[in-house]
Amino acid sequence: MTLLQSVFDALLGFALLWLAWQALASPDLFKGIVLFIAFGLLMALAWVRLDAPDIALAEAAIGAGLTGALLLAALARLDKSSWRGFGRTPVRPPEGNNRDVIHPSKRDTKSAHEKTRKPKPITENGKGQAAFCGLLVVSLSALAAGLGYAVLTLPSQAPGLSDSVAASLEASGVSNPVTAVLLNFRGYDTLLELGVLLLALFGVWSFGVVPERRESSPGPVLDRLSRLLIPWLILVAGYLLWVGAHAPGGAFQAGSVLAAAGVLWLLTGWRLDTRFSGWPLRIILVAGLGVFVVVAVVLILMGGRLLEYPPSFAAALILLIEAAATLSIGITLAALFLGSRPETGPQR
Amino acid sequence: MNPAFLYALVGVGLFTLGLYALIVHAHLLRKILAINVMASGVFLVLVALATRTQGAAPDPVPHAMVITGIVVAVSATALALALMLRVRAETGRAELAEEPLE
Amino acid sequence: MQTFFLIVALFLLLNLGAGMWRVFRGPTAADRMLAAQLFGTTAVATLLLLAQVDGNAALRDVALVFALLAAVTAVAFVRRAWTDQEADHDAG
Amino acid sequence: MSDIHWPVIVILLPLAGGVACFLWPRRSVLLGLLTALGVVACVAGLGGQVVEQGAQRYAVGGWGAPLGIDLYADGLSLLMLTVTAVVGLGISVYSSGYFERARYGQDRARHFWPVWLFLWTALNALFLSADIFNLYVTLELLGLAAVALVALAGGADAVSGAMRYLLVSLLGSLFYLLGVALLYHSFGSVDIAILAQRVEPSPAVWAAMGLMIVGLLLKTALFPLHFWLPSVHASAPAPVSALLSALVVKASFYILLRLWLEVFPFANAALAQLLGLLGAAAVFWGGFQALRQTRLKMLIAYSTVAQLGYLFLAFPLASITGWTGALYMLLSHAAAKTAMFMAAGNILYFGGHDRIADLDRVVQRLPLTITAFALAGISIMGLPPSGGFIAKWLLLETAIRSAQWWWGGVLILGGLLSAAWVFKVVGYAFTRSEVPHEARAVPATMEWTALLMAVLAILLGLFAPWLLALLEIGSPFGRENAG
Amino acid sequence: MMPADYLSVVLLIAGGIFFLAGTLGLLRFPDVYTRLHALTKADNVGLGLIVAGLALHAESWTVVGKLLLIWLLVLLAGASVAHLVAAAARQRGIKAWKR
Repeated sequence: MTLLQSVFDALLGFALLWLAWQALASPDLFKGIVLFIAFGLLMALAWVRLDAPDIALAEAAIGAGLTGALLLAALARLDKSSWRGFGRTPVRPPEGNNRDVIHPSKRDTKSAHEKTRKPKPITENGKGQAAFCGLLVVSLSALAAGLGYAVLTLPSQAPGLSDSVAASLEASGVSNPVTAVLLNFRGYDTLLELGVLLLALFGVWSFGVVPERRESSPGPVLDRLSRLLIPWLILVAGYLLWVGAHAPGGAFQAGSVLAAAGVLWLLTGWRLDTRFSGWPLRIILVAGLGVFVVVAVVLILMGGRLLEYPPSFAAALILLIEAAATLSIGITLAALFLGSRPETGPQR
Repeated sequence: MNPAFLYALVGVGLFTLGLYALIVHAHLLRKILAINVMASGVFLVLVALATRTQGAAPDPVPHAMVITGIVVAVSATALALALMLRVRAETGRAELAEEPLE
Repeated sequence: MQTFFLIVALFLLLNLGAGMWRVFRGPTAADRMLAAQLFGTTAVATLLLLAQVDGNAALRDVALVFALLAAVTAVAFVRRAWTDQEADHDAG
Repeated sequence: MSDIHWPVIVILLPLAGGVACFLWPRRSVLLGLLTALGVVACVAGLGGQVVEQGAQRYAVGGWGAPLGIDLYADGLSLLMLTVTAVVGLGISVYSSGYFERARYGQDRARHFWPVWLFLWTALNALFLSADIFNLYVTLELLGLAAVALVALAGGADAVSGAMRYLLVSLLGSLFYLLGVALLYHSFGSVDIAILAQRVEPSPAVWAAMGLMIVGLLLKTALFPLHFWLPSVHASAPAPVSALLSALVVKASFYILLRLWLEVFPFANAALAQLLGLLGAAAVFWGGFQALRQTRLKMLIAYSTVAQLGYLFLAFPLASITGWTGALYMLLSHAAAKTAMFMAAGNILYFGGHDRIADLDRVVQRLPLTITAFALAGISIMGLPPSGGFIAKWLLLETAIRSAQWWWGGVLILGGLLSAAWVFKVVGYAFTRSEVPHEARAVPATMEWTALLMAVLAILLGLFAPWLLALLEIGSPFGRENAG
Repeated sequence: MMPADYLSVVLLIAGGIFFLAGTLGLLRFPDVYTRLHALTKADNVGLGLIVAGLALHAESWTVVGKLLLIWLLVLLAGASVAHLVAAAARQRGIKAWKR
């Protein structure tokens, strides 16, 4: 049994390294992405073997699912010549040192994932290039060896926080220790992290409005598939949110599954009605962070510290925050997949 | 060998592999993949070492950190991909120009 | 019995390794994507087996998420990446 | 007053402001300016609290380290918060002019405010955090915000710069995070104070130290890891360049300093000497390159590389006076560099270009701006009575006292290099050139904020005793004999 | 071992064989359409058999229900995706293999 497990682990570890290498070295970008998706799948298995089902869920939804969809969509857009030069006119560059903007018409029209040559090293001249690569390989091997040595010399008893977490679990309001850490003990990290997610969206939206993509008609099969799958995705998201209090699951996993529903919906050609893409959408996007901040402020006004939940309310407050966060995470990730700000209706 | 250390070493391997690819490849999409592989490596080290005490339940704190990390990574990836498309739109290439070596 | 489950899981993992060849070989993007689909299903089966080995019910939830998400990635492929323009990476 | 949770408010206020700007884009300028004023007031409140009661530790969620996350405010963090607040207010006022009517349409202004306020949140959270994993999250928040702001400029240079910056920033964060992982698994905590008690040298700790220092140096852009900085800082919109140079690179330096002082006190002298040498190399390389540039913003960006070098001279000197000198350098550079980038922004706004050779008697048209540039130059050169002078004086004093006079030589030569390029620019501002200007009127707010920041850089020399006393609260650099 | 165990062993082995067949089909068949066949038929049946084998060991009916649900979802997704890929391939003019 243990031997078998070791074989399983060794095989998995080897497969991870090999897949990562192939994904990064493949001359065809599309192949690289597919291999990367497979890599994410195996990562999820590794999390399972490491007794981390919470992370396996997150990886299954994000690492193997959403990131893959994001990468595929980006790759597709790399080729769309129609997409170029959107947003602003390059007639007058906004900063003085941008004089030599290449105008859209002059851009070469090569396709993005033509076999992009051999992986192209930084230096151009052949000899220097070989020397550079050699030096790089040697120094990175040294780095890996050093890090490996450092890892192996760690004491075999982990001086972690398991005991403190177990001791305070009672007062945290949930019985899944990972959720307790995420939403209560280290809830402040989570608050900032929702900020990071929202910020990524601000950034993507600030890059300009992309002309609407003509989505071809989904056809009966895709239509049926999405009609069947989307309710299940939403249901599973709700289930993960609910179950997160006492078993693996929680807001991030639920949010990413919800995002998958959104992505599927977008892929069938559905778009948010312009009436809702202004205020209503924005409100939902900030709901997770907003509820978190409001709870924090109310608790402070009631005399507590930042995010210090009274034990009797802790469960309810955590569920409230998680529910809002799930919604926001789901919609934000779906909006990130869309890639740019949906056009709003007639300017308000 | 304790599987914890095995996976931690795989994590170190992924980290260096990603670093190599990040430096060597010019195409931005590959660089973004490389960053993601590196992040997976770091997460693997963080979680694997938490299980190294034989027979004890794993430490949940690194698990929570990694979930935080995964969400940060996907946010950064989304931003990077959008930016890559902007670079492509502005320069016609999905690569960064060589840094002028002065 | 647990050992047997693990053997089957190991067998599936090896199987998955063999399928990798199709990802490399192509020749069309669809072949690669199909192989990735096979990985998804294999991973689902492996997870269900591991759930039984470890007695960890949460792994079935992971399998459930896998099953749902694999479809989304595949649809993203058909609808986005594999549209008319990039015939060039179907060649080899 | 004393029981108000200032540390929390200082973090949550800009966050809420950013969200508000996102929800009401039409009101974003007003909301942004109000938030900026509010944050300044709150930092003052926190300052009062720290001055009155000494260093503050705040257990988020009431759990306390190691289980929970602690916030910690001492003299050092207070000083960083204050710099951020002052520069931040200046940048907010400047941006309200710059983005509103400039070539940036209405749309761009809307995107600026939420991201900028999130960046401010990240900075405040970073300076207050006592938890190395929480610091990682703030670093990512900071990095993504900075990247989004750089890309606001549009155009090939800015977008490529932003992309390069994003990759560098993520790479640095991952190095840092791997270090965090090793430290956590060595000592079972991510709280700086607890780590400081438990830490003892081991291969894992050395590895963590190496990873974290390299990651943070990459973000701080110490020579030779500065390769990404000039193009990014030069291609960003002017107020963004200002805040990148003045604040963002300093944030990773701040983390490095904290770790160096508390978690890695056993780091040996050779490493400190190496950092000092790299700092010296940065001073010369940055100064030399600045002199060679033909674009004003590029010149200022290279000067940032040089000025960052000074900060690292404190490592081999390793005494309280030395650290204080470096901190004072950071402070005055923040004010002076903000003023310089604002001045450059004004010139660009006015003339449509920033070619130094074609400045064409711009002094007649923008006297306030050129005054601001010259005053900021005085501080950068380190002439009395500016803040830069005090900083260099403190560093020089330590160098001589610890019999390492050669570091003093670096200070003086670096000052001469700066003087050379400042005079070059000011000289061209008085000279006639072939190419006429586009001559667009520069909003008065933009000129005045530039001037005010420059005056502040000079006045910092006069406030020195007061600020130095502030820095000693909670003795972040250890007691006198610790150096 | 209980009789149910024997049955479950048989089911699991059969499932494994179907997965193997699917992989072999993926590797050996000549074009994308035939490979689609091999794959979707084989791995769905394979998963079905494994689910059946595991269901015999399930501790409760909810677990059986969840196992079935997973299988049905994979079945649905697999069939639809196969159809979509085939349609897309035909639209792109990828020729079907002829003997």
